[in-house]
Amino acid sequence: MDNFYNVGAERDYGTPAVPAGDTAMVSLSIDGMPVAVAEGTSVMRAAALSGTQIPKLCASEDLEPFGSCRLCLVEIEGRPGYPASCTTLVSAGMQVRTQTPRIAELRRNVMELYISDHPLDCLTCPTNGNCELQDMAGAVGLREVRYGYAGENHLHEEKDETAPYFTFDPSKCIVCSRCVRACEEQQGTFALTIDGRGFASKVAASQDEDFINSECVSCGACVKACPTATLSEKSVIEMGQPDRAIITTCAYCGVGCSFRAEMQGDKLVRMVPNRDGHANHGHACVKGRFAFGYATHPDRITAPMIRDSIHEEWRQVSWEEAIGFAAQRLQDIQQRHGRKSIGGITSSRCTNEEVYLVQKFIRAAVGNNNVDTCARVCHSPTGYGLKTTLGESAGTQTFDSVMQADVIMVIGANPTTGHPVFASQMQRRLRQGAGLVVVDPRKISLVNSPHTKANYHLQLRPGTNVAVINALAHTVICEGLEDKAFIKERCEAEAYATWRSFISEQRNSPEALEPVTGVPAGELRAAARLYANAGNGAIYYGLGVTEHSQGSTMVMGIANLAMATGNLGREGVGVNPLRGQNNVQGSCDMGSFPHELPGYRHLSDTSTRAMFEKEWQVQLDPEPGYRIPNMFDAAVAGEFKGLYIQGEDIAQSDPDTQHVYAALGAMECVIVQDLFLNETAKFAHVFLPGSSFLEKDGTFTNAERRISPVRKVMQPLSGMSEWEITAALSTAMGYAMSYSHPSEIMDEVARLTPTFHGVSYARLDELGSIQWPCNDEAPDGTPFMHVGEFVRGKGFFAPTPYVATDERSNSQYPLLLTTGRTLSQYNVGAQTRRTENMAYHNEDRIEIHPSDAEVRGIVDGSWVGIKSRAGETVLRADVTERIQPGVVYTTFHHPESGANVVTTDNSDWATNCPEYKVTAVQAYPVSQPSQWQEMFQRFNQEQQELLQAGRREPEVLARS
Amino acid sequence: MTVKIEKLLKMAEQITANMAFTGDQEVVAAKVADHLNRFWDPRMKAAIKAYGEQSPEQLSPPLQAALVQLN
Amino acid sequence: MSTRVYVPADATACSLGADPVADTLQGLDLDLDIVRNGSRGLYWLEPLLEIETAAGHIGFGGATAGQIACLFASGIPDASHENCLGLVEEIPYLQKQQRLTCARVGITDPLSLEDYADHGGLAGLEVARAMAAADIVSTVTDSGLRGRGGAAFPTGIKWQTVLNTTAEQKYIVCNADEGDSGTFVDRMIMESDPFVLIEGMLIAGLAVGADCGYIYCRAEYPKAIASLNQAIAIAGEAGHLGDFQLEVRVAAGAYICGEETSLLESLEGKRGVVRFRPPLPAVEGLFGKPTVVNNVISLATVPIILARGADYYRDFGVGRSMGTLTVQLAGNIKQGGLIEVPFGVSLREIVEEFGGGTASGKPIKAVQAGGPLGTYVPSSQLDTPLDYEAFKEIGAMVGHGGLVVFDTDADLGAMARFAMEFCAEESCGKCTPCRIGSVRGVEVIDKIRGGAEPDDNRILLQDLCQTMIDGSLCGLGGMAPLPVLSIMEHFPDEL
Amino acid sequence: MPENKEIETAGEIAKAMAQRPGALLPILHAVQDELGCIPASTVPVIAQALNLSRAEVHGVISFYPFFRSQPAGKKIVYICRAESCQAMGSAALEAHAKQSLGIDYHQTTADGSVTLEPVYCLGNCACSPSVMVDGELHSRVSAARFDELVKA
Repeated sequence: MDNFYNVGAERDYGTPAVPAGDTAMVSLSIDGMPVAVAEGTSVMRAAALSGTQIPKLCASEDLEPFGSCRLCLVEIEGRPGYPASCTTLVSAGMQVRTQTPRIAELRRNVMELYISDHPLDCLTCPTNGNCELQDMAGAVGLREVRYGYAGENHLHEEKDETAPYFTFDPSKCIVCSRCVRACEEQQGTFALTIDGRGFASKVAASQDEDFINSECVSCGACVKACPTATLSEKSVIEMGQPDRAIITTCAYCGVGCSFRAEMQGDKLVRMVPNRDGHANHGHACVKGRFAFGYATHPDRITAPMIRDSIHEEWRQVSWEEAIGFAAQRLQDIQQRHGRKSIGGITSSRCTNEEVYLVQKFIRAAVGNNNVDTCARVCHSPTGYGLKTTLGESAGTQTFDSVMQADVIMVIGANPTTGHPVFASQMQRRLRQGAGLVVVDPRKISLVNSPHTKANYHLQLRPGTNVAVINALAHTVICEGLEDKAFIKERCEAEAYATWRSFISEQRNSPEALEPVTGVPAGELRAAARLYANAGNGAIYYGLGVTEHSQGSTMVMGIANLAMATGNLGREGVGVNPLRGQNNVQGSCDMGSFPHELPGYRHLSDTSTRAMFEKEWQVQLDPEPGYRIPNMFDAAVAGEFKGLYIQGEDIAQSDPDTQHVYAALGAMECVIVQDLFLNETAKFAHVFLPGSSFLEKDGTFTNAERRISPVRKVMQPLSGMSEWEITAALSTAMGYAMSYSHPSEIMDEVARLTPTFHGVSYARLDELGSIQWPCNDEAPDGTPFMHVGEFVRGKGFFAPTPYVATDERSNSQYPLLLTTGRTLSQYNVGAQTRRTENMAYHNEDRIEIHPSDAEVRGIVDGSWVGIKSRAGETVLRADVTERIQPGVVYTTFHHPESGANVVTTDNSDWATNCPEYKVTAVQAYPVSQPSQWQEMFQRFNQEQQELLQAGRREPEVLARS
Repeated sequence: MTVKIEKLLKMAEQITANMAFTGDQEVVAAKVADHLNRFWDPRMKAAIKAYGEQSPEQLSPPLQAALVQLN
Repeated sequence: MSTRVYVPADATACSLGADPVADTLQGLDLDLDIVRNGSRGLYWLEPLLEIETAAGHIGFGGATAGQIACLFASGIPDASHENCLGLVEEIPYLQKQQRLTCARVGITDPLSLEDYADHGGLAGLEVARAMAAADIVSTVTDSGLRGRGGAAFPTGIKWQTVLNTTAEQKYIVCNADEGDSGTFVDRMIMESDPFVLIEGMLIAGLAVGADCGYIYCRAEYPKAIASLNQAIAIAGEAGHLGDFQLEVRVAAGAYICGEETSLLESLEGKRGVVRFRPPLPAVEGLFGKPTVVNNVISLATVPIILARGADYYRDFGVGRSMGTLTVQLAGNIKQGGLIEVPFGVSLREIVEEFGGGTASGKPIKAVQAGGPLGTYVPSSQLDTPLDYEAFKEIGAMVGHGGLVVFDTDADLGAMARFAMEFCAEESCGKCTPCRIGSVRGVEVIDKIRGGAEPDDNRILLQDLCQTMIDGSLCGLGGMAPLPVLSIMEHFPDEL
Repeated sequence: MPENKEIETAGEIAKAMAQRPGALLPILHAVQDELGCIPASTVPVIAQALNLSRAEVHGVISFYPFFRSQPAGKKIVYICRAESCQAMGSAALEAHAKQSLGIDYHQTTADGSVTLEPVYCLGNCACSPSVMVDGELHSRVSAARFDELVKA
């Protein structure tokens, strides 16, 4: 059993493992020792598996064999010359010799050539102690360089330090092309090349330009791949080599990459993607790989603070005082306004254990069901839609499943920015020849980028998703492309008949809907045929599906389409929500919705309730509580007075900002548990300093239901773990919680939740990660769901009538605003804005089509006012053809942008998930910020001063 | 009508519109009622029920029928 | 009836003034039918004007435009003219040859399908069309034809591999990236008899089940490219191509792209970097599909094998070197040109009897055989017969059949340096021994030639050469040391 | 040609040829034929048309000696450096060429009239040394003949 703490260096077997399967074993001998390995294994890997490390420089387990360095040459009985062991596959009876006098001489002579063109500054080199060139020079016994060092060389090549997180020092480059290959094979950006040839060959970014101006997206794959100091993390250059590593899970997006946090003492030197990570297989993106500086940013608030009103200075206090203050205030409110006058919001950025505890706190200690999670505003329709149709509120596949997909349909998702590591895997599959359909109002990069091109881009008008999915299903049914056997065997017959007759109606035909969607009927039909006729058709979708007034309908429409074409229940197919934040899946799983308990069980289910009541020793309210928007409405109406907010910045992330401000401003006790004084905390009365993922033990559950361990690599800066804070607050409220470690919380989850019965920290240590359901039927977890039978039994075809949103453009608001994300910033930007990622995206801009810009006198880079029924803000213009005429687009990573001042309180009919993706707006040139922005600046200024005043206090006290 | 009731009404009518495809008012009403029962806080249900009793003409017929069936 | 006059349009002939000759003839007030044929390869006689007579073609060598008026002053000259070379066919240089592959080169109008057919063209294709694919392959295998590009791998076996590999798409790729110094027969075939190459590719397509072909031709051969493009269009219009898609792709000056895997990379639109093998191109070649990659000469030899049978071809030559070899005689040579002879003829016979010795008149010092990666054969070994095995015995290589002659004035130390310099210049840069080794090779040779620790550096050079030979990924780095070592061995005073 | 016009031209060429398998080299040839070189500014449109990265296109251009990113002189003179020509004294010819033009290989004379390039074999080895001037091949070139060719 591997111990995940303090793991040593990653082993590298030189060439990728042969994919598991029915591969025959091949027996051979290496240096006289018998070895048996899977057919298709390289000689190098076979040797490494049997304990013999053949010297190598260009080979890496992460990359396809290349055969350029010529250090791994071996002798093979009966074969002429000296074959490279990385590119030679084993064969039965092969006799390999990895060490002979001639081979030793050859390797030494090759190494001598390398070193004749390499600086001899090992002692002052950043990779000293972790340099493969150095290691190999040692391994081959190089003792002199007979050529001398006066020959032609690259020692005076200039260093490129323009990239924010790493440097490129070509004087140390050995031209092994590992960086170039990593960029191509792993990342799929193709930003690097070899410039020139022969001795002049050199690694170049794009057209031999600075990294910062190149196509490089700073995923770090090249840096990891580099065997020398040529590509080095700036943190390593600054701090030196790490001395230990701890495996943990990234806290950014829903991919949930596994990382080695490489440390010196309690200082994090770098984050290196873990090759054994089941979600990421050793790959990463600019956020997880590099953007961890926020964790130790001076803006971090590490001491609890309280105040009586939001216009007062903060007071830094002890934990006891802060918890006592908060508990007393909440109890006081309950006494005055009733048990249901307060609630809590859980965070998708926190661990499962922390989230579980907050919902338990609300239900058991506060005594109501007013608990909701930020998934409300992103993927709540996924829960509703998939539960209704398939029976489980989760994606159906593993990420790896995409490698078996023949046609991939991406709907309302932009994986290359939102889920970059999964996007890399998807693009790898696309490069292998899978078909691609993109359904998106915007020309996202998957539509047309290096080695990726969509067969069809259905560029629909925002808000017409359901019309498009209906037209796709109509085509499938009316052209006889459905999977009749699957439907008959796996789905409810009556519901199918109803749906079939509904979907066959002429009003759902591509032709009838073309005027609504703007998608040419012919293209739509072709896309439907491509998907339906694929051996394996897989659908991936994102917030472009859910954040609509018909988000839930759309999710059901997607499930219907997949069922109708038999694309469920095996590898390579499925319906896969791409979750925005790291633990959206987990926070939903942990029962943080107001109507259901952990494991998606409705409160009205008496037996489930009884089980929790017994475990928790309380009486539970069987009626649903408030959802987040209901809380806001009730707060504005004066009926909801206190809120405990765990790691969530609703004041920036939720729609209709002015309404949210009004709600927050109306409450008597707002408790914010976070890292920074975020926008919400400016309305808070209690600030409980949270901890970064580096300071936590726990688990995150990614978009593929994968539960991965989060490991504490440093102590919480605040002195208190987040689960301890919640437990303390609960205890102070009179409901004692006593856990000694988060593993005990997970044990409780496992006891109470059938899909988690088999989950424990011990099992996580053993397996690395576990995809739920994990129980007696699936002790190692479940890579794909609904095999043989749907979780709900028979699949349910839910009719999905298209109901247009109220947000329609008119003469006053002629444009439709839609929103999204960038690669370098994450969500509200609280973390990434406090890193060097600002070099990539330091402001939100409004994308507008050249034709719309021209008629309005808007030029690229100029200030644009954006006004909707809800509010008005000002952003700079990005005039681009990525966006279609009539549509504008922006991101909301920066609070001052006020993107959500413009979005409305329209929401999904079933779940109240806000309709971020459609807002009717007008755009016009302006010369100054909006009124709201001016108000924001003033308020921000005031709150920063109140914070500073509070934070100064202890110093003053200390001096006195 | 308070802002809150206005919103509740909008939400309820939205649910009704999305349930309305069958055309059979009884079925629609049952579905809407089931949805509200499953997902709405009792205070919201009470508020809209009260409003519906007071100003039934402001509600679509299936919603009216649904409100009768609320817990 | 008009008189047919032949003026070569071959690149070398044109470089010697053939075009003005043709223009001048055109302007004469005589009933002439001027044919722009290819060159027969008697380059020391170019421009070689041929006039059709009842007895055959009579020749006038080295004609300049200025001399034409004089030559035709009293009408069309006949064999009695003092400058007449007599019947061209009877010029010993030609008479002593055995032209199979180059049977029509210099004789026909390169772009006349009629001429082509009249001279035996299309017969092989006709035969092949009536055969099963496997039978075509076995015919080629039985003929003993070996790759004429340099590696001398049996062509039939390569085809068999492609035939045996199942795929929805296969390709025939003609390697026309003739980059070896001292070679030009590919160019001559492409300029002078392009249809034979097309026919060979069509037969290869039938043999392995490929319906798409590319001719990768070096950019330095503009006339060959033009000639091929015209010939493909003509053959296509005449319906000879059927469903076979054939296209000429122009290279871009990289010698390494003559190596078949980098050639494939280049055809795919990539940097011409060498691939490791296996997989063989025959299994995973162009765009990852099974691909026949053959040299121009190999493919151009296929039609005659099919037309005349495997035995006919095999019976030329000696031992395992069957058929004929197209030798190109170059460098310091009096009578440079193309010589197609059966294997077995001695090197001396070629350079002395055909070539007439050096151009300078000085004694021969060495002959570099097989291009820039070939060894320098000292004059003492000139009696070696031209065949793959005999050459191997003396450590030399036949390669693409190019022979570059050096006289006694040649500085072979400089040529050894050039071998390394050439490798450095043309290395794709992928593997270390070639990328860095070639540069160091130049430097070490400079040290030796400059007298710096010559003994140690000679050992180092030997060591480096062996490292490159044993360690390089492809033949460029693996063979560039061969000329160096041969000079060190045979001409120790020079290096 | 102004830069935006060059980009437009290159883009049109690339689009027209993009469907051919392995189209990059033919496109680069066509662009160079049309514009005299492949300006760096045209790389993005070529890359876009082929679903390639700029890096890849740059890598290819920089690999092949035949492609140039900067315009050449009015005449491009290639001198063969290969063995056959060396056997006939091309080293002296090279030295003469460089000296008389006052430039090294890969350079263009100050007046923009001549660009000098080495070439490794022109397939004219029976009549060495060889020189190619604007695609025209010349045999047995002496120093005097070289001067004529360059001047003409």
